[in-house]
Order: sequence, then structure tokens, then C-alpha cells
Amino acid sequence: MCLKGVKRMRKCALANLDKLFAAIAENADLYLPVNDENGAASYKKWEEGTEMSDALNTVKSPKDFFFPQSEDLMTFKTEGKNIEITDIREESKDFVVFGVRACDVRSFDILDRVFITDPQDSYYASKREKGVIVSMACTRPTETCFCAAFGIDAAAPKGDVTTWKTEADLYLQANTEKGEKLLAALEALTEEADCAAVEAQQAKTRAIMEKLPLAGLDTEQFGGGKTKEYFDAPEWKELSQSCLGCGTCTFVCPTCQCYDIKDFNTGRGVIRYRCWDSCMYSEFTRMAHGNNRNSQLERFRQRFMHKLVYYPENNDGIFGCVGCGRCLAKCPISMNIVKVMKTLGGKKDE
Amino acid sequence: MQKITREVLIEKAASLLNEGVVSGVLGWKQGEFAYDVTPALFTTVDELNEQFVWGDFCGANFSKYLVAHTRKTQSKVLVFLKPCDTYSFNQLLTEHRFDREKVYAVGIPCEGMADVSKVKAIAGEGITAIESTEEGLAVTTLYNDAPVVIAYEDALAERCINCKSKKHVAYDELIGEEGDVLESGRFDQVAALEAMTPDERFAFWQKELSKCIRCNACRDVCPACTCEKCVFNNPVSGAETKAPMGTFEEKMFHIIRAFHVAGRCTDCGECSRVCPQDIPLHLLNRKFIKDINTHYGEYQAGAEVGSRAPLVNYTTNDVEPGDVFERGEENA
Amino acid sequence: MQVNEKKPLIVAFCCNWCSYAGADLAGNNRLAYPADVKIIRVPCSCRVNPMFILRAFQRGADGVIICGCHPGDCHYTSGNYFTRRRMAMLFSMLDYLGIEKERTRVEWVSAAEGAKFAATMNDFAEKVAALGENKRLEDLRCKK
Amino acid sequence: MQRIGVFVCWCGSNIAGTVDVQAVSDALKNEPGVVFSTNYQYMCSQAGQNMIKDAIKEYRLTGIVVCSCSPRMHEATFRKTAQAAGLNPYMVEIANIREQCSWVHKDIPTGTEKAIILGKAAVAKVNLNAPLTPGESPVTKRALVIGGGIAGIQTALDIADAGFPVDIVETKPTIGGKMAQLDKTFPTLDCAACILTPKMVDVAQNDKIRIFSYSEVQEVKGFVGNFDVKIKKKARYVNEDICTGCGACTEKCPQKNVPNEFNLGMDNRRAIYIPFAQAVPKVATIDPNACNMLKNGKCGVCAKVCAAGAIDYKQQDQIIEEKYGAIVVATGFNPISMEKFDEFAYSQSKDVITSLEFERLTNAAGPTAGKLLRPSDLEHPHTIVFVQCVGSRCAACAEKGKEYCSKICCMYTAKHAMLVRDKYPDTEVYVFYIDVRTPGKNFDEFYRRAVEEYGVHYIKGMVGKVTPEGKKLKVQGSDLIMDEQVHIDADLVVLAAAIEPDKSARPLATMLTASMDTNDFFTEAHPKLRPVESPTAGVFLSGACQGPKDIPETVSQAGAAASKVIGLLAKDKLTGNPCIASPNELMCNGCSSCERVCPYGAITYVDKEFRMPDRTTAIRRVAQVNPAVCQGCGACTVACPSGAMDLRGFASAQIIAEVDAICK
Repeated sequence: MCLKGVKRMRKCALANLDKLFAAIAENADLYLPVNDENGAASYKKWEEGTEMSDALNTVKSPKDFFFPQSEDLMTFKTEGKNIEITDIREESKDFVVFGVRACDVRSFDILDRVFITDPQDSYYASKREKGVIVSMACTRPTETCFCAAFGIDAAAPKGDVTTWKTEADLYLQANTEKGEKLLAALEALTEEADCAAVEAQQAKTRAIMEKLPLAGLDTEQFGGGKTKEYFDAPEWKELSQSCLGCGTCTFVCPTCQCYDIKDFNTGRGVIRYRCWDSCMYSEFTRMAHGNNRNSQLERFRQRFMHKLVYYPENNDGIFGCVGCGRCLAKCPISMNIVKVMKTLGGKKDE
Repeated sequence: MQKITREVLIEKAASLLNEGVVSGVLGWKQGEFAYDVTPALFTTVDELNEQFVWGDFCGANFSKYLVAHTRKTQSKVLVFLKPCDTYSFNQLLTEHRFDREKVYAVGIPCEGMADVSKVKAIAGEGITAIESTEEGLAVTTLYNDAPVVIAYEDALAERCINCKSKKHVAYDELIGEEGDVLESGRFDQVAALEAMTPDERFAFWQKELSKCIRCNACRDVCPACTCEKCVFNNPVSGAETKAPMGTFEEKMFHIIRAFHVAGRCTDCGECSRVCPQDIPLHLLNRKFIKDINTHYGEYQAGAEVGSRAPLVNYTTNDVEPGDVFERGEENA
Repeated sequence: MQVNEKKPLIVAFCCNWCSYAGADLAGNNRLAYPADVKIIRVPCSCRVNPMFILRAFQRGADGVIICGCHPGDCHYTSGNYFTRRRMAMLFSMLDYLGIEKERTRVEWVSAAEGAKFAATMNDFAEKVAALGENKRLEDLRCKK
Repeated sequence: MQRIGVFVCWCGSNIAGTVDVQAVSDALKNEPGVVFSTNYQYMCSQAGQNMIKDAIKEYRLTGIVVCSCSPRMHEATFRKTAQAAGLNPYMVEIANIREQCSWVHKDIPTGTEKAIILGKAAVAKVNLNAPLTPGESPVTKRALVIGGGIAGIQTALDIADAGFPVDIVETKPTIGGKMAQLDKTFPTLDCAACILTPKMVDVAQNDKIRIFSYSEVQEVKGFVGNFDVKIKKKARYVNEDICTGCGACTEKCPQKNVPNEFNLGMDNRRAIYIPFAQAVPKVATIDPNACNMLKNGKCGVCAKVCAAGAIDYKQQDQIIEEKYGAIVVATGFNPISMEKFDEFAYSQSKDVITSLEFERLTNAAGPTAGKLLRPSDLEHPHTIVFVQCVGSRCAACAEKGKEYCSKICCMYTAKHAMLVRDKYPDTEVYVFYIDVRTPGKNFDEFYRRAVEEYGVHYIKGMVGKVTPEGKKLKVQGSDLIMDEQVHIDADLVVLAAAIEPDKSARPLATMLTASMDTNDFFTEAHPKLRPVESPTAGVFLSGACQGPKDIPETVSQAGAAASKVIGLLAKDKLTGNPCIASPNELMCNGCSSCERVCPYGAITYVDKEFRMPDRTTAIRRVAQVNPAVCQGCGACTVACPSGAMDLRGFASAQIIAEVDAICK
């Protein structure tokens, strides 16, 4: 067998893809990347006729399925002096997220370490339980990709099921019990396959990966224990000077996990909800005494120190970035983690 | 393709730095890729020589940076301004947002900027180099053997296709030749929307605005949005939100934002450029501009310093709100 | 018969000097208009921030009307001239976004025009009722 | 957290007839902040008010809501009640459940439901009310009158008569203004000088009045009751205190060919001059543009002949700083320039003149000593054509004329025509007019006398062209009644030029932050009810600076302005309205949006040093509202994009709370 620890490889002719999707959608909500009229991909719920996008990646990451941008937690209602608290979380159905790229698959490991370790975030955990991740290997990585820097193999993504799309077929392989279960249900639409086509595709992809402009990006200089080394680096000033303080990088990031809890008074009661927050915002973690990071430099530094130093320090050396390249593509001023790594790391060479 | 070369601008900046006229230069700095350019402050001639760029991807408007920058320093900063940037520059001066004495403005002609998404859409993934040639942008990618040549008009950003002016309305010094205020079709898309039925318009905006992720990039890049504290960040304003909680708040944010800049927006197009979801935000601002032009007379924010924005002005025989709708219908 | 039908909710911002007094006059003369109309007193129509209007729609209003002194008669000389521009622009924008234009209105009602106030409210309430519930600027959370 | 009391009034059956008052007070009991709720037959009665006072004390209320009749009826009553019980009067809100509920709705369930909602809105608002205290500011008991024409003179005399000191600032070397240049005045035909000059003397002799002639206002700061004004007294090179006005210098001055402004350039004066015999102050002034001594140091004749030794060639402009409690604008008017009206040949022929020039020609003290001689050859004109509405009511020719009616021309033209016919019966007089407008006491009678008794030929129609030909002026016009072209060979053509505000008005308005209309006439605070006040508190309007006026109207407005000034100066302190705008400096951008919509000029800006969120300090421009000037309209609160500007008593949060309560 071609992949370690994997029992069997199945395939499905691309011509039958719709049937495959229909079969998945019978038992679960199926989400897959779909292009809009501008060619930008985003996850949409599959329905008859939905065409899967070939885009390398979606503008927003699949993080939303487990950690949505906003999420109702509970309501309070008062009647005289009584207060009534209700848990209003929406119990999601079983769902399948299809076509997740290797970088985004890794992001769930990073989020899990935040949300599923004790104390467990039950809102996140219940969605993780219900969701099946079907990944898809990349074939045309682009210049902003640097997942390899974090030890991610774009040609062999993880997830509950891994898929490879070749010219004629979709190859599928289960990696987990959930994945096995999903593939078992699709038994009739797939057939046993060997790994030759997949291996050929992988070789090709890996060769391209080596030619990417960011291929040699070095992470050695970063990781736990480097706080003192970088915290007061003079380079932060220049790096952060043009930062607008918007939340684009944070909101397109598959691993950013900060949120704010807010109350909304509907007039009939209060809805307590949580929503994404960004450490780039001036109001982030504002407390009674004010803010603890007052300048954009401090806020900017926090984001990158968290990804490159603080997170690995607390999580066995795993970086808080997966190299998906979304922030590289979307930052209004084209400032990003790669520039930070090169600037801070680069000074060592001198 | 830009007519002025990088070297000319560096020479100008270097001489002003050397003469001590300015202590810093706001310019574009080369990034990782051929197209990503970061606004930066250069303080030495060496930095300029190494990293300063000027080309078809230098879209960023520096005017807003002057607000924070002039507060920090006592000395002058050189700022390069494209024609459209000068309108923002003037509008900020009108609103007393920075100290003109601390700025040395150099106007530079602009032939229009390329839209990175258009280039990516045509050339495909894996762009490794882009060269400006006579024929257009020659884009080298990992997946094409020969460079893909994209004609400039095909790569041009929407705001540049509909460029309103090649004329600099403010500068201390102008490099190259002065252009003219242009007739543009910038209101055509607004008119097309106006001609739709309300249901169609609602569907259009519902679709566009539901893409909003409230990253605030449009606001934070906007040269008209320089509030010390934005109402959307202010818990006591009654409008503070951090996420688009449902369809109402998506609209609320964009309506109020457009209203707050109405009459002050110079139509620089930065909001649409930076939107990660490619929402055509300029169509909201242009609606206000079009309405203002129609009902209160032609007004270009920033065309001159000190002009009175139409919404802080009036005449005794202005059109009644109800009649605005009716006129809209006649046009439709 | 129509017991379960939701009645339209209309918020009327009235300036203290003319329109609020006009509404009082309508009361003095016992000129009926629907109870769906709820008046908020402001010193001048120019005090009405677009945010208040959107807020009303968010919270379930089906129509919002702003009443002020006739142009030229503003107690503060020019307040309603600014109102006129602001609301012309705002309402045009709402229309542009596909929100029914009959849900918003500006009307000049003097302190002597009690009859006009009542007639305006009757007419506006009728037009808003005909449109039904405000769906395009509602916030579903407020209905929970 | 507030402790709110709710008081629901029955108003007999006025409210209780359609609203279940018990249900209302019960429903409001559970609203946030409410600790007491009751209802009573007549809340405004002594018993009702006592009930409120007792409840405030007993329940330690911090705010009250009265559900009753309109706040326009009893808000003041209940505020006083609250104050009497030790509560800040601005902690009272009224829910109008009578005029806007019980009286307009028929059935009890509907009325009750709405009354509860209105009550909830008032409770929601009171929860956010804050105690407000009106500001006080002292009043400087001195008035400034800008302009020394008949309007300024009358205003100053009336103010001084009430015992307050007044200063008059006049740009010309003498007061008197346009009226001093006139010959006779309609409709009584008394001579202008005979009625004006005694008033000028009164001014000069009144020890409450100071005259700053040949001076201009340079800077105005401050606000109602407390204006700080800088007045520039231009050097006249003559010591005013010493000069006796004997006139020796003006006779000996060798520079004889300076056009005499007082006679509109129709004759000459010397480089040192006294504008006219009855000038006040009667002192000489040296024209620095004409005086050889000042220009090149050669001459000095006047100094030699001055027995008093008043000539001072080294005199400098002097800045006088003074405080005033009130300012009256009386900058008057001027005829518009006739340069652009080529069709009337004004620039081509000396015999085409304006009506004001005609006044000088017929004035005994004028260039012809009162003999009607035409300027070109000093011959007596036998045919005179008067053209009305030159540049007035001229919507189509806005680039050279004015859209408005200049108001005075019909009457003075009738006067001129009549006087000519009276003195020179051999002279034919034609008047071309669009309409004859004579609404004034004895005005129409006056005009009819011109037509009926004096045989003036009135032709309804406009003159199309005046062509100088030899000694004649060929006048070509249309007679709309006869529907024919009219050709007249005239000896003299008199143009009733439109009048416009003096050029000094616009910069002055900027200094005063007083508003103007598009024609540069000052705007009144209310066109009907406050016609002599500017919207800017403490600034008053007198005479033609507010709009075209004749003398009787000007004098009555001048008196009215004076009485307003006296009313203001009689106060020791001004108490403001506490419901005013107030900016949050930390949020203010200093962008000037608020200032631009403020009808009162209440907003100014200062540069202040702030500690910024990133711990740096920065100097920022921030708005300040003058509490004595702000009237609380709230226009600024919406113009402000950051929401830094809020309105006390009608704060955004309060209005939003009301909206929320209503839309619940």
C-alpha cells in the first residue's frame, strides 16, 4: 500500500463525482469549495448541480465550520427579579467538509490543542465530533504557499479521509475511524485502486513544492523559548509601521482562535454570543484599566510572536502557522508572517 | 506601464534627504513577490536604493499615513502622491487632520495601477516574476513555460479604468507632466444598479454584503476614516460590533460607513482594493457622490482645500427627500 | 378576523418646536391616527442620526418618519435644511440597497398643522401596512 | 442605577377615559430602575405635585417620569416640582399620553398599550438622564455698533439713552453714511441733512457714545455678553483731539485733483480733506495715496498752515482693544457697479448717471451747488429718462445684477421725477418701470402725485439700449401697455441701480460667525419673530445690512435692535440652556464638520496636548462648545462622524434607548 498505516485505496471516476456527493449528502450536510462569479472560492453546502471549485484554496478557511465567526451561546431573560438562562447553541447535524487542503487540515490540530484540551470548549468540541474532514492533495501550489516550512506535505494531507484528484479519478483513502465509516458508506460508488497514479501526482507536486519561491523558508530560528530573543527586537518597529490595524490577516487565518464574548440586548432579553476578535484591533482584550497592548507595534508583535514563539512554547514545538498563504494574499499592505520571519530570522545570518 | 522610473523618484528623494529638507520618505517597498508592495518610511538613501519600488502595483494611497506620521515628528516627511492620492491629501487638510508644514508632497504621474486579482486570474497560480514591457505585463509562473503577457488594459484596476483625474490638486513639487481631470464612466455601474428593480438591487447587495467578514480593512485603509475613535469600536455609540451578526449588521456597518464619508469620500477606491472578499464597496460611495452631483451640484471632495462638504452645507431650495426617489425613477 | 396580523410599527421623530406641537394640536382636535405611530421628541429634526433610523428598523420598526419645521421656519434657522440633505441622501441609499422606499419619509409639519400631522400619519401607516413586515432591514435576533 | 418614580395622570377623564391608568402604572412598575409607580387624578394639581414631592423624598428618587399631557404643557411645572423636592429638574421626563395617545386613539386596549410603551420609552430615557445645570456668564455692559450711517446712529443713540456706553466704528472719516449724501427724503420731502445732521451732533455730544471714525473692526472673539474686539484706527495723520476743523489746511493743500468720494467723483477735493461741512467728527484727514508729503516727503503745507499744530505725518495705525456685551451690525449698502451694464452706456457717457449721483447733482452742497446741470457740459437737461430696476429683480442676469427687489428705487425715482418737474417745469421726465411698488405709509399717494400732479411720464417697460449720439442720448425702450417701441432723445439718463450689502459685510460676518444669505445680506435669527437678531447670540442687525430698506424702516429697525441690546445689557448674568452640545475631546477629530453646521457659531477649536492610546503625546485640534452661545439644536451631533459630539438632555444613548423601548 502506498501510504503508511492505511488499509486500502479506493477510487471513483470523476464522471461519477456528483453521485458520490449525493451519497455523502444523504447522511450528512456536505460542504465543498464553490467558485463565485469572480472565481473566488468559498465553502457552500452541496446541492444537486453544485460544482466543486478547482481553486487552490478558499478565501476563508474551513475553520468556520468548527469555530464560526459568531456563535450564540445563551440567552438571559428577566421577569421581575427572576433571571432565566437558556443554552441556545444550535446542535449541528453530522457534516462533511470536502476538499480541505493539507495546510487547513493541520489547522485543526492547532485549534484542537486550544479548544479541546482541558477546559474543553464544548461548542467547538461538539462540532469537531459531528464533522468529518475530507482533505484533498494539492497539485498546483502557488507562490504564497509555505506549508512545507511547517512540515506539512501538500501532496499527502491528513484528515479523516484523504483524496487525490487526478485527470480521470478521485482517489480516496480513510485515515480514521470516521473516515472508514464514510468510505464504507460509499463502497458502492468506489472501487479498489492501486497507488500508482497518486504516487505520480505526489512526485510531481513535491517537485513543484521545491521550486516555490518560499520553499527554503527557515523556521529553525523560531519556536518555544525565543521570547527574550525577539520580544524587544528593533525590527518590530519597521515591520509594524504601516500596519493598518485591520483584522484581515486574523479573519482569513485558519489558526487564529481569539474571540470576544459579547451581549446583545434584543429588547426581549440578552443574547450572549461570541465572535472572532483580532489581536490587531485597538480594542482587543480591553479591560477596566484600559488596554494592555497600546500601540500597533505591540499588537502586531503579539500576533507573530504568538504564531512563532508562544504557541510552540506551550504546544510541544508546533507552530501556530500552517503556511496557507492567505494573509500573504489578502493583507492590504502586503505585510505578513513571511516578511516577519525573514526580517527577524535574517538578522542572525549577518 | 509607468512613465516615470524608480530611479527618478529615488534621485528626488535622495536629494531632499541629503539636503535635510525631509527626514523621511513615504514610499513603496518591495515585498516577497513581484506584486506585493508595502508602504514604508525610508530614512536613508541606502534604504531607498535597496528597497524603494515604483511600478504598476504601487496602488497604496499614503495620505492617511500622514495623520499619524506628522504627529510623531517635528521634521518634514516626503510623500509621493499619485493624482488620485492628492484629493485625499487635500480632503485631510480641509479637515485639519495633519500639519501641512511637516509634509513635502511630490506629485508623480500615474498611468493606472494593475489589479493583482486580475493578473492572478489571467496568469494562474505560481507567479514568480512580473516584468513591465511594451506589450504589457509579462508574467512568469511555475506552470507556464513562457511568460504570459497581459495587456495593460486587461490588468488595470477598476478604479484606474474609471480614473477621474490625472491632475494633481496638491503638491510642493511635480515630477513629470501634469494631466487633466478626466471624464470617466465611474457612475455607469451605479446607474445600472439604479435601473434594476428594488428586488434585484436587494438581491445584489444581499449577496455582496453577506460576504463581509468585518475585517475593517475598508475602514482602516480609508483616508476619510481617520476618526480618533470609530463609532464601530466605541461601546457607548450603540453601533459597536465586532462581527457581522446577521444580515442587518452587515448593512448597518456599510451604510453608516458610507454615510459618514459621504461628501468627504474622494473616490480613491482603496476600500474596494483591499477588501479580501472583493465586495464592490466603491459602488456605495459612488452612489452618494452621484446623488450629490445630481441634486446639489457637481462636487469633488478634495479638489480644493477648505471647500464645504455637501452634507455640511445646504441651499434653501434643495430637493425634498421624497423627490429624490422620484427623480431616481425617471432615470430608471 | 385580522387579530393575528402583526400591526406595523412606526417610529416618528418629531422636532420639538413644530412637528411635536403639530402632533399635540392633532390631539387637541381629536384627530385620530393609528396607535402604531410612536413619537420620539427631538429638539430639531437635525438631531436625528441615521443610526437612530437604522436602529429602529433593526429593532422591528416597519416605517420611520421624520417630521420637522417647514424649510425656512426652523427654530434654529438651518437645522431642517441639513435634515433635508441628510435624509435625501440616506433614504436614496436605502432605496439603492433595495429597501422599500415607502418605509422612510420626511414630512414638514408646522405647529399649526394638526390636521396635516394626522393625515400624514394615516397615510404613512397605510402605506407601510401595505408593504407588510420589514424584512429587509430586520435583525432576526430581535425577534427571538 | 437610577431610582425612578412613575406618576400616571388621569387628567380627569381626558386620559383615564381611553387609557387604563392603573394598568399603565402597574406595567411600568417592573421596568428597570423603577422603584415607585402610581397614578392620580390630576398630577399637575397642588395635591398631585405634593404627591410627587413626597415620593421623591420617601423613595429617594433620582429621576421621575410623569405620564400626562404634552411636555409643552407641563414639563416646566413638573421640573419645578422636582426641584422643590431637591431633585435636579432635568431628571424629569414626560410621557405624552394625552395629546399623543388618549386624545387620538379610541379604544381602551389600544390606548393603554400605547401609553405603556410611551411610558417605557420615558423610563428608558430617564435611566440615562444626568443632572444638568445651566451655565452662567457675565455681561459686559457696553455695546459696539459697526457702521455709522443712520442705522448705526439711531441704534447708538437709543442704547446710550438707556444709559449704556456705546462705541461706533465707521470706516469713513465721518459718520452719516448714505443718508448724508441724499438731498430730499420721501415721502415728506424734508431735506436729509436737516434731519440727519442734528442726530450726528447728538452722537458727537453724547458722553456715552464714542466714535471711532476712519476705523475698522479687525478681530472679534468671545461670545454673547463677552466679546473681545480689536478695532483698527487708521492713521489719518491729523491729531483728532487737537484739530478744530477750521478747514485752513483743506484750502491751502496744493494737491487739488483728488476725486471727491462724497460727491461720487463728480468733483475734486484736496489731499487733506473734511468730507462735508457737517462731518462728525469734524476733523481733517490726509489721504495717504494723494499726499505728496506722505508719498515723497515733499510739501508739508498743511502742517505750516495749521494753527493748532494738529498735523502729524508720523501717525501710525492704532489698535484699540475693547470688551463688549453686544454687537450691532449696521454696515449698510452700496449701489452695485454699473460697469457691466453696457446697454445703458454708463461707461460711455458722463450723462448716464446713477440715482445716488443724481442726489448729489440736486443737492445744494453738491458739485453743482444744487443746480440741475448735466455732467458733460453743465447744461440744463430738458429731457430726463429714469430707468428703474437696473440690476434688480434680475434673475436672468445674475452675473451682473441681483435677483431681489432693491425696494427703495420706486420711491426715490418718484421723488427725483417730482422734484425735477417742480423746479424745472420745462423738463420732460420719463420713468421706465417693470412694476411700481409703493407699499408704505403715504407712499402710493406720493407716487400718484408724481404722475397726476407733476405729469411725469411713467412707461411700463424696460429700456433696451442707450446710445450716445452727439449731445443726445438715444433711449430705445418698449412700452408694454401700448405694445410699442419707444424712442426718446434724452439729455440725461438716471439709472436706479440695485443696492447690495457693503463689501465689508462678508469678512465681518466671518469674524462674527454670523450667517449670511447668498446675497451677503445678514440672516436674521428668525425671519418673522426675531428679525433684528442674528442667529449668533449677542449679534444684532440694524438697517440695510439685513436687506434693502428705506429710511423709516431702517430707523425703526435700528430702534428695535437697540431695545434688544438694552434688554441684553440690562442683565448682570446670562443663564444658558443646559441642553447643549458637548464634545468628547478624546474622540474629537477637529475636522470642523460640527462648526460648519452650527447656526450660532458656538463651536471653536483649540489645539491641546493629549496622551494618545499608544502612550505618546500629540497635539490635536479639538472642538469646544461655548455654552452661552449653543442653543441645543443638535445639528453638530449628526455632522460629527466619530460621535464625539453629543447633546445633553437628548444624548444619542437616550434617544437609542427610547427607540429600543418603542420597538421592543
